[in-house]
Amino acid sequence: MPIYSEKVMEHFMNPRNVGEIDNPDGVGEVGNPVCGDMMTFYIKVDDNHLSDVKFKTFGCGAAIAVSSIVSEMAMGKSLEEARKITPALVAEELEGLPKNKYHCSNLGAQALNKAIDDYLKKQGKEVKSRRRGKNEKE
Amino acid sequence: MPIYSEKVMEHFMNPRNVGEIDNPDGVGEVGNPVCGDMMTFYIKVDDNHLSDVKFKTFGCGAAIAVSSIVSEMAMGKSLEEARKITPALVAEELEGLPKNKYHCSNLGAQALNKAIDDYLKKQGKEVKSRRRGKNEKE
Amino acid sequence: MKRVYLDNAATTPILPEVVEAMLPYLRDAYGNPQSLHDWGDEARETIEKARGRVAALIGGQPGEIIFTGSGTEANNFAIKGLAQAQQSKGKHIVISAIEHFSVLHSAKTLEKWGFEVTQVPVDGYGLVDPEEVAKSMTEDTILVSVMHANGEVGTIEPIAEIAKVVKKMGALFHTDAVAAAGTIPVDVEQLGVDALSLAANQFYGPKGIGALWLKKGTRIIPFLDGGVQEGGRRAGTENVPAIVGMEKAAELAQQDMSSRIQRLSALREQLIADVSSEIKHTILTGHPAQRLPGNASFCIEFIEGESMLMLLSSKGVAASSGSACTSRALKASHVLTAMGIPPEIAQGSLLFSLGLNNSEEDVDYLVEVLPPIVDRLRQMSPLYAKFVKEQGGGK
Amino acid sequence: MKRVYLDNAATTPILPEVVEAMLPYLRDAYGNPQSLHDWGDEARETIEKARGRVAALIGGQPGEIIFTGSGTEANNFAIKGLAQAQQSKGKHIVISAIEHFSVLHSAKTLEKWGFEVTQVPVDGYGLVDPEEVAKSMTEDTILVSVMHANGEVGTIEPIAEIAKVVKKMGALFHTDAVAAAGTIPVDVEQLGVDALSLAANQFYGPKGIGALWLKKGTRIIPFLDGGVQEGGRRAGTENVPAIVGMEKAAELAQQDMSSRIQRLSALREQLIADVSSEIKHTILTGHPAQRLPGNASFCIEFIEGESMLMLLSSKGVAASSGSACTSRALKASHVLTAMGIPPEIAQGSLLFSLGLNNSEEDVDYLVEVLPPIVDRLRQMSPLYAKFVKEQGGGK
Ligand SMILES: Cc1ncc(COP(=O)(O)O)c(C=O)c1O
Ligand SMILES: Cc1ncc(COP(=O)(O)O)c(C=O)c1O
Repeated sequence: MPIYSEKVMEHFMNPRNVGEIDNPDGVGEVGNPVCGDMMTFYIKVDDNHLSDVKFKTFGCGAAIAVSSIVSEMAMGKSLEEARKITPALVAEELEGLPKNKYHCSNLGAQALNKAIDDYLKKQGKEVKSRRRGKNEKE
Repeated sequence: MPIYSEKVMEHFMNPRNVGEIDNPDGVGEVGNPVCGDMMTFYIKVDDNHLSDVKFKTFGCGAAIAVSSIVSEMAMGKSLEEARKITPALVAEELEGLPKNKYHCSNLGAQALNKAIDDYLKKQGKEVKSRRRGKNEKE
Repeated sequence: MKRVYLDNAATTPILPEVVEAMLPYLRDAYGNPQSLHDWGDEARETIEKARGRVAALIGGQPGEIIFTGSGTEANNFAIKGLAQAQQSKGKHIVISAIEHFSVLHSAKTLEKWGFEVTQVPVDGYGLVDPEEVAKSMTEDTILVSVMHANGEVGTIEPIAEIAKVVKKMGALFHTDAVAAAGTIPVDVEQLGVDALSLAANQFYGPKGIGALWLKKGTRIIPFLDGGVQEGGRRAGTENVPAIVGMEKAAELAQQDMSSRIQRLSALREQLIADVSSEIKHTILTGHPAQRLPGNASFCIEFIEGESMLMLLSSKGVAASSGSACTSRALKASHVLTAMGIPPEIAQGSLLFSLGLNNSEEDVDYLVEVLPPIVDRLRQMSPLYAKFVKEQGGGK
Repeated sequence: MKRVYLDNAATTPILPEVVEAMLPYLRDAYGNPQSLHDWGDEARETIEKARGRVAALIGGQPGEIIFTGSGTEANNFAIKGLAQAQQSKGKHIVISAIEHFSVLHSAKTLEKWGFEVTQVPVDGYGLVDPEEVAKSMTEDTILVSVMHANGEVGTIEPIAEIAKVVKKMGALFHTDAVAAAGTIPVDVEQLGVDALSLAANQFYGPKGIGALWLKKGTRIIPFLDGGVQEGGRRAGTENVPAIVGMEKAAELAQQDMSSRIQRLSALREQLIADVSSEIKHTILTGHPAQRLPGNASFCIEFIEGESMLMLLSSKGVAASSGSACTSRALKASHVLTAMGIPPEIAQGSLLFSLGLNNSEEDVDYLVEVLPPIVDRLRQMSPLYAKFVKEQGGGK
């Protein structure tokens, strides 16, 4: 009786969208290695939609599978839709998680949200920067 | 691993001298069924020697084997020699007894001693009786 | 020499199917259920499946079964663990006077820990009266434990009725079903208990494995402290082969229960009838009808149990006795004593417990060898001599 | 697929000779050692013979061995039973910080019962300093328990030295030798201890059987209350087949010990050398020399243990880890923590424990499959990415 569902195992063995994005539009980092898991999500946004999502994860099998499925669920979605990816949805999509691993599904959703926050913040910044004519320099 | 030695088993399976003596010269009864074991020894005395020893015993395997060996050890002995049959000697003769069965070897020696006491008491009585001329009547 | 095992109350043989079921787990499937790899996964799956089957035997849910190392451990766990978990509510415990030592002595330990224990008496059949239980309970009573069936005299207790009065008074109710589970129908729902002990070696499973069924939501303090096995409630590497053996034994017991009961009860009735008619001055102990199917327990007057066992053994027959001489402490069975049997009668205690590998022939053989043994010991017995004299004198 | 079991610290396979020795007692010789008949006599003889062999393994006397249902039970029994027996003399207990949970949590229970417990720290190798033990003891100290060897990091403690300081201070000394007995030479006389726990499933014997060796004359309060088995010190029907299994395993362990140690140590050195050279940023945990022959435990930096185990498992390799993610409670191993290993490093814990059925090929196979697994996880790891950037930046 493996502790994980087949879906978790499949995503763990073949995680989608592993990696970093050069010049990402947003980055979200949650957790820390002291607690056990750490995830970094990178996003590219095109026309208010997630045109690319990548991640790096330090952690258990669940953490890796959660990262993978969140990246897959988010890919192509509008920012508003992507915000609707809740921990419960993540766990459901993975056909369940052991009780003591639920926090991993939280982390995944949080990391994505943080990346979106980061993008929006940068957007605000960039808008502000543009006003200050800073963006043109780059 | 039987709890009893071969010697105990042999005496238990083939106890010597079981029974009563009609008109015994002495009778000794010890123990009681409430405590678990009860032994009655019957003796015949000829010329200060035990010419017959018989017993009846209610009790465990050890009690029966002890009775048997005590009767055997006592048979033919002078009263003084018979008195020297101690519980320790009985246990030794039986090639050992389980710890919690030592009291049985006590009982055997006691019963024999009581029978001798009884004989001596009766002897005294009879002497006394003779003096009162009572014995002649019987 | 013919060998007849009539001591199934001490331990039953293991059924060949049970040994077969265990073998793979003694040989190749040696994983630890806590391990995170294939060996561990397999072991985990194996014990979870077993949990379901064992639960089914007593009408419980898989999550309510906690495997233990014996019936004794299940009883220690239940009595000590439930009392400790409830001690803020009260410190009074009620047990019956005929509990197995594993309950009785656990309760004694609780007394040392500051709990108060009341023993409810039994009647001459060994029956506990639910009214007596009710009377013995106080505001402070947190736990009552009455055994389901007594292995020594066979009496089956009115557990459902006792449970009703206990629950009404708001205490927890545990039953030691070690002698009952797997032998007679036991259903925790119908019984209305909170906790129930069972052990595999009482129903043709292996030694070294028992279980505590604990009603969902019932708090208990672990007895064996350590790792997180059994949901953190019983530490120690799970005994996978033994658990599988218990599973198989439970499955077979459930499947064959009614036919087993029918067969054993018939043999028992034959044995009781024959022994009673062949041997005078024989008393049947325990309840005549409400008794375990294989249990035929007697007191044979004027003689002592151990010497009967030894002579029976010399004829190849295995039985047991509650006489003082057969106990390490040289005390007559507390069960017989609690039933009001006088000590000199209790000394003649003789228990035959029939099992699946006994036949009518075994009973016939017993009835052939027993009377001469009794005769021989009675001829040796000063008590019998007295009795005969008194009888003779009475003529 | 190749299957390589490198988790012998969790449980060892049972040797075929051991299973063979057990079979008769699972099949025909099913008697209860307490019974007064041939079946009982045989069972009693069997376990008494076994007691002698198990005692011989650790240099003890047969009468000093009390069989238990597990190593966990032996530890619960020792810690709780010795403390309770000594409590009139004092209420202070000393244990090491790296004890197995069955000692650690038993000590916690003692705290609830009003005892005081001091944990002695260990150094970076997991070694307990006898001086530290002496310092931690007071007038009130009645019991000290330090494990013989730690199964997680393999470190072997200086038990004889610790025993000396403990005995000087007049306290009892217990050692949990579950990971040591049957694996390395253990002699209670040379060690100078009062009590010692062992378990068969750590040396190719069955699960569900352990023993407490208790020096003659040492008082202990029973843990399992009930019948008079094991001299009244451990109640419950004796698990005859498992006891016989433990006997056989003990016999084989004693007989083959030096050759086993030689073989396993060589394999272990090969494994440690190869893993350390093939995988950068790998830390060997535990003492480099004073360690169990089969124990090769590491921390692999920048990645986490459970994910390594899962990928190893997909290659047929069984191992274990003390990472937080592999524990039910999501806490990193208290052993690694006590050794001062930072939590993010402890997350990369990976333990290979070699056993008798491992070969050089198994090690070669591991060294072939492990590096790509580590690589793959490091490629996924944000920590590794940071490290590489910092390294790159540092160039
Ligand atoms: C009613 C009852 N409870 C508990 C036990 C204890 O079982 P064990 O000695 O196997 O632990 C027995 C054993 O016969 C029993 O009959
Ligand atoms: C040192 C030590 N003590 C105690 C135990 C407990 O053993 P068990 O879980 O078999 O009861 C173990 C188990 O691995 C151990 O390594």
